[in-house]
Amino acid sequence: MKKKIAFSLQNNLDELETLRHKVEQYGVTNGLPDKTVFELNLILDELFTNIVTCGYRDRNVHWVNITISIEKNLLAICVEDDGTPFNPVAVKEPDVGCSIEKRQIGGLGIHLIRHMTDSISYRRLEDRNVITMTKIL
Amino acid sequence: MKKKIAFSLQNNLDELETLRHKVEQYGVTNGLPDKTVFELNLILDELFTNIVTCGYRDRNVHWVNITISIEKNLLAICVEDDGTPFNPVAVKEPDVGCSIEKRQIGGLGIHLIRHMTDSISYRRLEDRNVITMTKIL
Amino acid sequence: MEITEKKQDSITILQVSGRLDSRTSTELEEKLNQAITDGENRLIIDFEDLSYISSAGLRVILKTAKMMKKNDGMLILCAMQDYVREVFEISGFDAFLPITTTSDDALCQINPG
Amino acid sequence: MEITEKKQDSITILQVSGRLDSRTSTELEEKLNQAITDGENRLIIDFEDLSYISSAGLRVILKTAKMMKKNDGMLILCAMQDYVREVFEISGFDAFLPITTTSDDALCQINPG
Ligand SMILES: Nc1ncnc2c1ncn2[C@@H]1O[C@H](COP(=O)(O)OP(=O)(O)O)[C@@H](O)[C@H]1O
Ligand SMILES: Nc1ncnc2c1ncn2[C@@H]1O[C@H](COP(=O)(O)OP(=O)(O)O)[C@@H](O)[C@H]1O
Repeated sequence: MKKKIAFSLQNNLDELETLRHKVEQYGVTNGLPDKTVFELNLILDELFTNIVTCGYRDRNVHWVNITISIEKNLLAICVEDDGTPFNPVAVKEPDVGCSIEKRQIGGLGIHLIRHMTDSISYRRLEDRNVITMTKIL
Repeated sequence: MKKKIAFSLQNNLDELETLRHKVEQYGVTNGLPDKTVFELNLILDELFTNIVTCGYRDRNVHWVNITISIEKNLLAICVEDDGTPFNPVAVKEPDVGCSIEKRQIGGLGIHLIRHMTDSISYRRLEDRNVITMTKIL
Repeated sequence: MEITEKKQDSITILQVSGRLDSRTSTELEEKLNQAITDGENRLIIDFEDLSYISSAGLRVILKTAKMMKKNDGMLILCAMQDYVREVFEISGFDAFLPITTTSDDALCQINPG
Repeated sequence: MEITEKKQDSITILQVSGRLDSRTSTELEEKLNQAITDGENRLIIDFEDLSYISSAGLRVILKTAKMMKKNDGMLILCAMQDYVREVFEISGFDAFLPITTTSDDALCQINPG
């Protein structure tokens, strides 16, 4: 069993297809339930999409590094990018209980990640953002 | 004397040239010191650049509305956009006193705005971000 | 993602299949804006064959729901798969958006009588 | 923004004029990256004719300064106009970057002896 994978994506939304294939493959190899595969894909999609759309101030190609591993009943997920410093842990929760008129368009990406993981931590290492998450299987 | 102007810029960095011309013209019309014109341009540039680079999740054309006015010795500046909800007042100050090795690349835009204005306030009105600033002349 | 448009009992139904994410959401947004511009103020989105949705998809749905509300119109979503539905629930969208189990239920609700 | 490259006492001097902002900073970044790739580890940037700088410009300068530092190199900025200098000071860059009044001062400092 291949319990750990590491891969890199370019800062381009088309890479979401690569992400999807990697995650699905990982799910099959490790016999993960469909629901876990769906959520793992969503967590990584949200972080990756944010990095691509908000993280860079130049027009260069950048690489986002992703690793996924399983240790006992814990899924460990790590996303690393060289974009502008950004700490998702510090982001305020959106109000998801209000009327449609008051409901804000946006701010749901990090909200979804929080709900689908069991821990999130952030470090800035040299000039890189490193986000580590765990999810109980 | 034309103490108030209002104009709109498309979400495209090339509009920084339009911004510059508007601000310089306004400075000449109202006899503002060069330093004020420089700072006014910088404040608006930083907000506008952030909106263009981080504010939108689609590829459509959006308009950013800017008004500048003078009331007695107070310059009032307002920037309004229909991007994702974002409150610049809530952003943490970067550490600007550390060594070059520790110094983070990024987070300076809002820092500069804070230093060059005397008040900043943020409201979310319907689906728009409205940032109002004042600067004592 | 693929979008198929059909009319039933004079109501427009958009069947959205595949993956609705930041890569594809613009296409759905354009389609929905077009429908609203064309004067539709009752719409059903059928998610039966939607296998994936991210916050980019939610964004488009919320925008559309807000516009419909302003026009005194109605937007109903139907036939969501479990994981997709969970995303709507975590985001609290089920509080203000009618989500029905089948497209027939949606038609009944939108076209009473 | 315009960039002119010249050599003096075997030191590369980049004269940057006009406006350094989010529209133009990529061009400067490319030029600086090229210089570093070419093996330059002592560089002077002459800002005498720079009339404007935003945080996008600071970003490129900081990135370059960090790379030079790693290579045990040296980056000196010189001849800034008052308003430009103020932006560097507010950002605390004057604490770790040598900023001299004239390009001759910069040459003396980078090429002692
Ligand atoms: N990688 C990133 N770099 C910089 N800013 C980010 C990054 N990811 C998220 N953000 C900031 O966090 C905010 C909230 O993100 P999110 O919850 O995904 O919602 P949305 O992007 O829809 O507003 C963004 O609007 C942006 O200001
Ligand atoms: N209009 C905006 N929409 C969404 N997020 C924004 C916006 N403006 C700024 N931000 C967020 O605030 C952060 C800090 O902005 P700033 O101080 O200009 O520094 P930088 O953009 O260099 O990181 C950005 O990285 C982004 O996460």
